[in-house]
Amino acid sequence: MTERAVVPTDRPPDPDAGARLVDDFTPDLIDVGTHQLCPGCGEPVAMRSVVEMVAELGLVQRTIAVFGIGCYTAFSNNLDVEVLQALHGRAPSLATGVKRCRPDAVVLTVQGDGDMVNEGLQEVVHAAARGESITCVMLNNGVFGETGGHMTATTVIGQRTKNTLEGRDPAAHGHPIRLSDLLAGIDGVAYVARGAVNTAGNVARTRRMLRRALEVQEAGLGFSFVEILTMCPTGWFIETQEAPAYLADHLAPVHATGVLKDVGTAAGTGSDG
Amino acid sequence: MTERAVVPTDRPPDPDAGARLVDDFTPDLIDVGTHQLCPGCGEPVAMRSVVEMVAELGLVQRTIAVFGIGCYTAFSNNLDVEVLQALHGRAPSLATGVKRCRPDAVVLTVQGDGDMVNEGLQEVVHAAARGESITCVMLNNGVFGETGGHMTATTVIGQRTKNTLEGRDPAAHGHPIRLSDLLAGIDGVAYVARGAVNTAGNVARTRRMLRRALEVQEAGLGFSFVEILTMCPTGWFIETQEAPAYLADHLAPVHATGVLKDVGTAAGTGSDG
Amino acid sequence: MTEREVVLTGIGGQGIQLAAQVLCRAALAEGREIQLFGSYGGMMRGGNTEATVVVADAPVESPPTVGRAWGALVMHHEHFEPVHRLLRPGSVVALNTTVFEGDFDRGAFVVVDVAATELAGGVGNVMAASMVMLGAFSRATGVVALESLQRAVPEALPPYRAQHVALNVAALEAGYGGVDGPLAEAWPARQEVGA
Amino acid sequence: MTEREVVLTGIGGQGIQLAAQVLCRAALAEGREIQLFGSYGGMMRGGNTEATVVVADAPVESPPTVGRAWGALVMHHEHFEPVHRLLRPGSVVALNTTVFEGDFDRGAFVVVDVAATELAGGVGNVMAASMVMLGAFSRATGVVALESLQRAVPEALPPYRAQHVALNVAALEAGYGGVDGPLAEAWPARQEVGA
Amino acid sequence: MTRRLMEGSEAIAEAMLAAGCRFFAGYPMTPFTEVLEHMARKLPGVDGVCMNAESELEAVGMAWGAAATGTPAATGSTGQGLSLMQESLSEICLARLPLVVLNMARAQGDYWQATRGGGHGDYRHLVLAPMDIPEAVELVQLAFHLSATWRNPVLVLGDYYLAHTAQSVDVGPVDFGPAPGADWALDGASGGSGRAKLISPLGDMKQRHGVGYDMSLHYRDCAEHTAAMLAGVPPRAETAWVDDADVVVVSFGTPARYVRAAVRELRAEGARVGYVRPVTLVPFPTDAVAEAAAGARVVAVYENNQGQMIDDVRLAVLGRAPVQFIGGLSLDHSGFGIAPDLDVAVLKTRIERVLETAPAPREGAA
Amino acid sequence: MTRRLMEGSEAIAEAMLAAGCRFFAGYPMTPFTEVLEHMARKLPGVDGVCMNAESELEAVGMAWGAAATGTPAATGSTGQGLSLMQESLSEICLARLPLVVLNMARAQGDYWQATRGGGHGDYRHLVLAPMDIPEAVELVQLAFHLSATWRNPVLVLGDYYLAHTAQSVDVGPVDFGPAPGADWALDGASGGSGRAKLISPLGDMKQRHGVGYDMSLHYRDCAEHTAAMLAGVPPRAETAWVDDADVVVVSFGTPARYVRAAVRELRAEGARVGYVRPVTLVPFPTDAVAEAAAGARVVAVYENNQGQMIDDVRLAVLGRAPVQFIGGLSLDHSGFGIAPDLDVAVLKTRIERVLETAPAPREGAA
Amino acid sequence: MTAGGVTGEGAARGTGVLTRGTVVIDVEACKGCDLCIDACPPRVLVMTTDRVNTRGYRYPELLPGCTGCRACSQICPDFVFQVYKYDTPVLLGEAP
Amino acid sequence: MTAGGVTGEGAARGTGVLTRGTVVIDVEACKGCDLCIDACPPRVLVMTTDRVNTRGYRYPELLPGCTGCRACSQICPDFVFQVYKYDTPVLLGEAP
Ligand SMILES: Cc1ncc(C[n+]2csc(CCOP(=O)(O)OP(=O)(O)O)c2C)c(N)n1
Ligand SMILES: Cc1ncc(C[n+]2csc(CCOP(=O)(O)OP(=O)(O)O)c2C)c(N)n1
Ligand code: SF4
Ligand code: SF4
Ligand code: SF4
Ligand code: SF4
Ligand code: SF4
Ligand code: SF4
Ligand SMILES: [Mg+2]
Ligand SMILES: [Mg+2]
Repeated sequence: MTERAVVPTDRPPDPDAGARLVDDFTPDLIDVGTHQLCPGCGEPVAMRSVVEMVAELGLVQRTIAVFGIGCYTAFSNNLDVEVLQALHGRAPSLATGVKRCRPDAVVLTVQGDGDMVNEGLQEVVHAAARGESITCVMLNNGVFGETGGHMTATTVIGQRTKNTLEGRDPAAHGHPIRLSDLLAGIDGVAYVARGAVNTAGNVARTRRMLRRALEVQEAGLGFSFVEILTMCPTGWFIETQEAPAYLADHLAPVHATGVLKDVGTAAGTGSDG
Repeated sequence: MTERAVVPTDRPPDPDAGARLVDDFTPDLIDVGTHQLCPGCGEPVAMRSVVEMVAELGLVQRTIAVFGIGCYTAFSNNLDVEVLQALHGRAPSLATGVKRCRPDAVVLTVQGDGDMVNEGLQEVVHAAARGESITCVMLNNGVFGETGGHMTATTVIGQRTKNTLEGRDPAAHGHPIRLSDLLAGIDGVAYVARGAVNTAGNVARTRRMLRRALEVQEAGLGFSFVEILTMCPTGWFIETQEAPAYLADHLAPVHATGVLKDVGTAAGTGSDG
Repeated sequence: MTEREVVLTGIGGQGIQLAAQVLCRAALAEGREIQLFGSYGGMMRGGNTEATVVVADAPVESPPTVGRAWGALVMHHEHFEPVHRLLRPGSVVALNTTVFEGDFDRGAFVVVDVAATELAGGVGNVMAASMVMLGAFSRATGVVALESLQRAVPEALPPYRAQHVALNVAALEAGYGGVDGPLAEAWPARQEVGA
Repeated sequence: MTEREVVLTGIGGQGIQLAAQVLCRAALAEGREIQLFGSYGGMMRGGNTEATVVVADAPVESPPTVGRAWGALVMHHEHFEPVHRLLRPGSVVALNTTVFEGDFDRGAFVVVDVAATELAGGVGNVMAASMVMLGAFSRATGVVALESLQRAVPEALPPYRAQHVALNVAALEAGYGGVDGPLAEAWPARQEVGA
Repeated sequence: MTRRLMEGSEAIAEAMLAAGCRFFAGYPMTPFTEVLEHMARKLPGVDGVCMNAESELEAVGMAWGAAATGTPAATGSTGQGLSLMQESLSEICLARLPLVVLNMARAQGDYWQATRGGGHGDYRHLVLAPMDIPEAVELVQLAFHLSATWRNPVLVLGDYYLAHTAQSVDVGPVDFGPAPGADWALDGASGGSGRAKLISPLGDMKQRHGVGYDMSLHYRDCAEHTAAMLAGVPPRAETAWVDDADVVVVSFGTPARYVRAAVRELRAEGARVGYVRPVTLVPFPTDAVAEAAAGARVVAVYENNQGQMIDDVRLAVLGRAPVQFIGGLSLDHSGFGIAPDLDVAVLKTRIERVLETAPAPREGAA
Repeated sequence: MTRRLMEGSEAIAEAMLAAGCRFFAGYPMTPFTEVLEHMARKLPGVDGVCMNAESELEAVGMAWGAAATGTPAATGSTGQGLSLMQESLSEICLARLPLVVLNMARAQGDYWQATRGGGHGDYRHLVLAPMDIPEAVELVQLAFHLSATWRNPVLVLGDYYLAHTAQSVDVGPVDFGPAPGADWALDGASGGSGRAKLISPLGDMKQRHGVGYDMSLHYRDCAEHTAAMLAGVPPRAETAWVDDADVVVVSFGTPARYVRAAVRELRAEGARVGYVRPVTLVPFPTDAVAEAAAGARVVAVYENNQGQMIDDVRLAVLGRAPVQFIGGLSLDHSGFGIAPDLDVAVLKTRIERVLETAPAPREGAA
Repeated sequence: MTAGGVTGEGAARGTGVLTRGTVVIDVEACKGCDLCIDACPPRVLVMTTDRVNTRGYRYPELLPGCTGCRACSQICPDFVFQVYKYDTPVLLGEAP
Repeated sequence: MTAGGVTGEGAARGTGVLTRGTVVIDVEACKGCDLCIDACPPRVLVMTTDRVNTRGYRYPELLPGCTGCRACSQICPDFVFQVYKYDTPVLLGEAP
C-alpha cells in the first residue's frame, strides 16, 4: 500500500498551536491501564458514560454504585466512586438497602441483561414498583458475555448467541423481554430510557439519558432506569467492526431506543432523549 | 322478628314437581366435606371454577394442576385431578418441566398474588416470555392470606392489610403491580384476562375466561393467564358481607377486569370476556 | 417455689387467647411471674386453640408446655382429651357446661361447672364465654383476684376492640358470681406477693 | 509404563488449545492413551492459556496437572516461569524464538529453537505459530508422527473453521522441516503401538 | 424500658432495637412473621427502617445493602426461607459484613444448615441458640456485638416456642464492651479521593492496571479471618449435675428446657444424671461437652430432628463414652415445630432407659 | 458408542444420556456451563429436552416438574448456584422425587453443603464424588439408578478439573439392575378416578373431609425413608497400601489423584503410607476409613478447603488415631478451583512431615 | 322448625309467589358469610338470626320466589347450594 | 516511523487539508477493534496493516482533516483517544 500522510498522535499538539482538549475519558474515575474486556466491547463506553455523568453533576462524593455480575464487573474494583459489589441479579435489593440507610447518597446499579432480566428480573421490577429512589442501569447485549455468550431473556429473535448460532427461534427459545417497556408501565417508575453505544451520536444521547436519570433521583421523583444497548462481538460470534451495525439491525428494532417515560417532564414516549 | 314463609331446603324438590338440577358444584372433583378456608373467602369459588372448566372441556383425565402455597393450598390434596404441589412462588417452573415432558397434558398453575407477584414474579414472567404452553391462574386478594393478611405486591393504594391498617401508602409501601397488564405486553403471551368472584355475574364471566384460557392452551397458541380477584375478608380486616363491595370499590378500579389479550381472536383490549 | 399450670382449651380462637392474656396480666399485676404459650393454626384454620399459662411465685422454670396441669378451663369437649391427660388428682377443671358433652372421671378432680356460654349471653354476647369461665376459675381457686382480672381487661384488648371492655368485665363478674366460693387454694399462704 | 508430560503455554488462546487437541488426537490415533487439561480464564480475559498433555503407553495415571514435564512448547516468555519450574534435566523445550525474550539455563535441557511466528507468517498466517511449534516438537521427539498430526487437524477444528485445515497442515510441516532431526526419544523402543 | 408482658417475638424485636439495630428486612413465614411485624411497628419510632421485602432473596439483599452502610442490620426467616438466602449468606462473609440473621425455626432440623453453612464455600456463621426469652434478649444483643466485632454474620436460632411464649421481661441494653468502628462503611464520601471504598465478596483490593480481582488472596484472607473468629469467640454452655452423672444429656434451645426439667426430676428421685446445653452452636462448646462426658457412662443427645448436633457431640467426646440418640423428629400436624415428645414424662422415660442400659462405669472415670 | 476424545463435561453429558436422562435444566456458571452446553446439544437428538433456564431457581423448578412426570431428570450448577437451589433441593426429598444434581464445584468448599444439606430440615442427598472421567461416567449413571431406586436426589460432586480434562473414553450404559417402576408419575390420566395422583412435599395422602395435610405423619415417613436409604446404599471407597501404613491419607475427588500419586512415590521410596478415597460421600465409608485407620499412627486429611470432610473422618476414627489436616483452601486468582497446592511434590512434603512428627506406633496396632 | 304455610299445594291452588326454582341448602356446610344473601337477585334468601348450625354459624333460609338463577350457588364459598329449576313455575307461600 | 510531509508549518503555508482538530492516540491501549474507523465522520482514521502494538493489535493512525468532533473518543472501548480542537483551523498534509 502507498505511504500515507499520517498526523503524529503520540503527544498533545504543540502548546503554541492554540488547541484545547475537548475530550478525554476521566482517568481519575476509572483507574485502568488496560482493562480486560474484549476488543470492540460496548460495555467500557457505557461504564465511562455512567461515571462521567456522575462527575458532571458533581455527585462523585455522594455516589454509591452497586454492581451486578457480568463482564462489566471488571470495573467494580477500579472506580473512584464507592462501589458495593452484589451477587448476580441482586443489585437492586442491595441498592434499596443502601438508599434507605443513606437517603442523601446517589445510589445506582450497573447490571447486564443476564443479571437483570434473567437472574434478577424480580428484583428490578419490585424495586421499580416500590418507587425506590435509585437509578438502575442495564447494559444490554442480549447475551451472557461473561460465561461465553449464551442467550439471555433479552436476546432478540434471530440473534446469534452461543446456544443459538442459527439465531434465536421463538418456538424453541421463546421471546425477548423488553424490559424498558415493561418498567415504563409500572407505577412508581419516574424515568425510563433506552440508549445505545453503537454510534458516537447514540453515546451522546445515552449520556443525556443517564444524566437525566440521576437528576430524577436527585429530585426524588421515583425509580429511574436507563437501558444501554451494548456490542458484544464475542458473544455474537461476529467481527468487532460488524457489531455496531448488528446492534442497529437486530437489537434496536426490538429494543427501540428513546425516552419511554419521564414523569418530570411533559415528554415521555418515543422521543430520543 | 316475625315468622317468615320459609321454603324447605333440606332435600331436593319432589320428583313429581318437574324440577331439574341446574347448578351444583362438581363434588366428584373437589372432595370436601367442609374445607378450612375462612367464611366469605373468594378462593373456593375460584378453585371450583377452575376444576369445573377442566371438566366442562373434558380434560379431567389429561390435566395436571401445579399449586402454589397460600390458603388455596388447602385444595391441593383434595382434588380429583392430578396435582403437583410446588414451593411458594415456583409453580410456573414446575409446570414448565411437566409440560415439556408431557406435551399432551393440560398443565395449569393455581397461585396467589403473594405466590406469583411477590415470591415468584420472575417465574411467571419468564414462563410467559417463553410462550410456555401452560395456563397460569392467579387468585389475587392483595394479601398474604395464609400468613395473616400482610400487604403483597398487588395490594392497591389505600387497601387495608395487616401491615397497612390505615391503607397502603405509596410513599411508604410503593405501588401495586398490575400483573395481567404487565403480562399482556409480553411477546409469547396468547391470552390474558382478569376476572373476579365478587358477584355471580363476575363468577360466570371468570368461568368463561378460564374456559378460553384452557382452549388457548389446547390450541397451542402460547402462554395463557387468568387473574381472579378474590375476597379475603380476614386479611382485609372487614366483615364478610362487605368484602364483595370492597373488592369492587378498591381492587377492581386498579386491577380492571376484562380480557386484556387474546391472540386467537380479534378481541383483546378491555372487553369483559 | 410454687408453679400453677393452667391450660385453656377450646375451638374458634380469640376467646381463649384473650382469657389467657387477661389471666397473665392480672397475675403480673399481683406480683406473680407468669409464662404463657399459645398455639393456634394459621389464620384461616378454625381448629382448636389452646393456651398454657404458668403462674408462679418465682421466675418460671417450667417449659412452655406442661406435662401436668394444676387447673384447666375447658370450653368445648372436642379437644378435652389431651388436656384431660395432663390433669393430676385434685386439679381444678372449669367446664363450660352449656356446650360440654361427654363423661369423664369427675371424681378425681375439683370440677367447677359453669354455664359459661349461657351466662355470657346473659351479659350481652356469647363470645365472652371464656371470660365468664375465667371469672369462675378465679372464684374457685383464688389464683388471681377478680379485681386484678377486671383491671387487666383494657390492656389485654387490642385498641380496635376497646369498646368491648365493659362486656368482658361484666362477663368476669358473672362467672365469679356463678361459683359459690373457693374450692381450691392456689397459693400456700394466700398472702399478697410483691406490689 | 511411560508417561510423557507435555506442557503448552502462551497468551491469547485458540492457538495453544488447538495444538494440544491436535497432539492428543494424533497420539490417540497411534494407539496411545492421553490426558489433556486446558485452563484459560473467562471468555473475555486475554491472559495466559496453558494446556497439559500426558501421552502414555498405558492408561494415564497422572493427575490433570503435572509436577514435572518431559516436554514443553513455549510460545511467549510471559508465562514461561511456572513451566520452567516443571522441567527436569533433559526435558525437551521448544521455544518460539520469534517472540521469546529472556535467559534461562538452556544447558540443562534439550532446547529446540523454532522461529514459529515467522515460519507461520511464511505459510500464510501468524496465528498458526502453535502448529509450527508442534511440527517441530514432533520432529525433535517423535512423540507422535507428523502424518498423525496432520491427519488430526480436520477433526480438531470446529466445523466453522474448516477452511483453515490446509493452513494448519502446512504449518505443521513447516515446523517439522525447521528441525534437523530427532533430539530426544519419546518412546523406549520406538515401536508402533496398537493400531 | 420497664418489665412488660411480651411474646418472644416482641422481646426479640425489642432486643434488636436495644442493640442498635436500625434496619430490618423480611418476608412472612410462621413463626418468623411475628418478629417481622414487631420490627415493622417499632423501627420507624427510632428512625430505623423495616422493609416488608417481596421475598426472602430480596430481604437478604436489602439487609446486605444496609449492612454495607454500617447500619446495624438484621434479617431472617424460618429455615426454609433461609435456604433461599444461602447464596447471599455465604457471600456476605466474603464481603466481610456484619449482619444478624434470625432463624425462627420449625423444629430443629436446621442445625446443619446453621452450623455447617447451607451455602457454598468455607464460610462460617457464629450461631447462638437461646432457650427462652430472657436468654434471647441477651443473645440477640450479643449477636449484634459479635457481628460488628468480627464483620461476619451471626445467626440466632430460635423456634416456634420462643416466638409464641410470652413472659414479663425487661429489655435493657446489654453492654458487651466497645466494638470496632465501621470505617469501611459506605456513604459515598470517599469518591474522588483516589481510594474510594469498595465492598465486594470478590475482594476488597482495588485494581491497578488491569489486574482484576485476585480471588486466591481474598479467599485465603477470609479463611484466615474465619479461623481467627472461631478461635476468638468463647464457646458457651450451661452445665448442671454432670460431676457424678452416669448419663449426661446434651440438648439445645427450647428442648433443653424440657431436658432440664426431666433431669431435675430424675435427680430428685436420686438418679445420677446431668446435662449440658450448648448456648453457642458455633463455636461449639467442645470442651464443656468433653469435660461433662469425662465421667459419664453414656452421653445422650436430644434433638428434635433425626440427629445432627450429635455429630458435634461425638466430635467432642471422640469415643471416650458411647453417645446415644434419644431425640427424633417430632411435630404436630401443622408442621410448625410443636413437638409432642417435648413432655417431661416422655423425656424422663427415655433418659431412664439410657440409664438402665448404660455400660458399667469406666476405669479411671471421676 | 466407541472411544472418543472428550472433555469431562461432555463425558458426563454422554453418561447422563446413557443412563436415560431425558430432561436437563441449568443456568451457566463456570465450570458447569460446559455440561449444560453439551446437554443442550445432545438431548434433542434423543427426544429429550434441555432447558436453558433463566436462573438456577427456575432450573431446579423445571427439573422438579420433569421429575414428577417420571422422566429421568437432572440439573446442576456450581456450589454457588446450588446455594440458590437449597430450598427446592430440601423439599424435593419431601416430595419423594428422583433427581440427579451436578455440582461442578470450584474447589472443595461445598463438602458440607453437599453432605449435610444446605437446606432446611432433615433431608439427605446421596453424594457421589468421582475422581476422573471414567469414574464419572460410571457414577453419573449410578446416580440415576440410585435416585430412581430411592426416589431421592443424588448429587454428583465434580470440579473444574473434571470438567476441563479430556480423555479418550467409551461411554456405554452400565447395568445396575432394575429400578422400581414410576407408578407415582404424573401424566394426567388418573384424574377423575376418585384417586387422582398427588405429588407434594407436604404429604401424599389425599385429604378426606377437611383434614388438611398432616405434616407430622409425612415428615416422620420421610425421615424413616431417609434412614432406610442411608442404611441401604453401600458406601464405597478406594483403599491402597493401608495395611502396614503409618500414615493413611484421606481425600476425595480430583485431589485424591494427586494424593495417590504422592503416596505411590513415597511407597516407592519406602515410606509406609497409604490412602483411602471415599467415593460415596453420603453414605460416608465410615467402616473403610475406620479399618484403614486401625493400624495407622496418624490419619491425614487432604481437602481443598478449610477442613470439612475431616469431621466425617474423625467421626469414623473416633479418637483411635490422631487426625491431622494437610489441606487448606488453594485457588488460583480466577477462583474457579485450580489449586496451586495440587502438586505431587508439595503433597509428598506434607505427608512426609506428618510421618516425621507422627507419634509412636500404638499398642496392639496391626 | 317448619315455617308456616309453605306447601307444594300452594302453587297448585294458584295463590302465593311465582317461584321458578328452588335450592337445597347444606346447612352444616355453611360458614355464615352472608354472601348469598346479597347475591340473590330476588332477595329470597335470609339468614337465620337465632339458630346456628353445629359449628355455630348462622345460615340462609329460602323464601318463596326463587328464580333458579344460580347466583347463590355461584357465589357461595362453601358449596352449600344445589339449584333446581321448575319446568313449570309454581306459586308458593305469601308475598314477603 | 514518521509520515511524509506533515508538519505544523503546512497549515501556516496555506496548503493541504483543512484540519480543525487532532487526537492523541494511546497506541498501547488499543485492542484493534476498528470501531473508531467507521465512527470518524471525515474518515481520517485508518488502521495500520503491518504494524501491531506490543500486545499484537493493529491500531489507528490519523490522516489530515480531523474535525475534533470527538466521535472516535466517544466510541472507543479502550479509552485510547484524547481529542483537541484548534482555536483556528490548520492546514495539514495533502488531500487523501
Ligand atoms: C448465581 C450465579 N449464577 C451464575 C453465575 C455465572 N455468571 C457470571 S456472569 C453471568 C452472565 C452475565 O451476563 P450479563 O449480566 O448479561 O453480563 P455480560 O457478561 O453480558 O456483560 C453468569 C451467568 C453467577 N456468577 N452467579
Ligand atoms: C419460601 C416461603 N416463604 C414464605 C412462606 C410463607 N407463606 C406461606 S403462604 C404465604 C403467602 C400466600 O399469599 P398468597 O399467595 O397471596 O395466597 P393467599 O394466602 O392470599 O391465598 C407465605 C408468605 C412460604 N411458605 N415459603
Ligand atoms: S464477552 Fe462480550 S460483553 Fe464480555 S467483554 Fe467480551 S465483548 Fe464485552
Ligand atoms: S385468610 Fe383470606 S384468602 Fe385465606 S382463607 Fe381466609 S379469607 Fe381466604
Ligand atoms: S337460585 Fe337465584 S333466586 Fe334462587 S335462591 Fe339462589 S340466588 Fe336466589
Ligand atoms: S354464601 Fe354459602 S357459606 Fe355464605 S352464608 Fe350463604 S350459604 Fe352460608
Ligand atoms: S475527533 Fe472526529 S474527526 Fe477527529 S479523528 Fe476523532 S472522529 Fe475523526
Ligand atoms: S476504537 Fe479504540 S480500541 Fe478500537 S481500534 Fe480504535 S483506538 Fe483501537
Ligand atoms: Mg449481557
Ligand atoms: Mg393472596
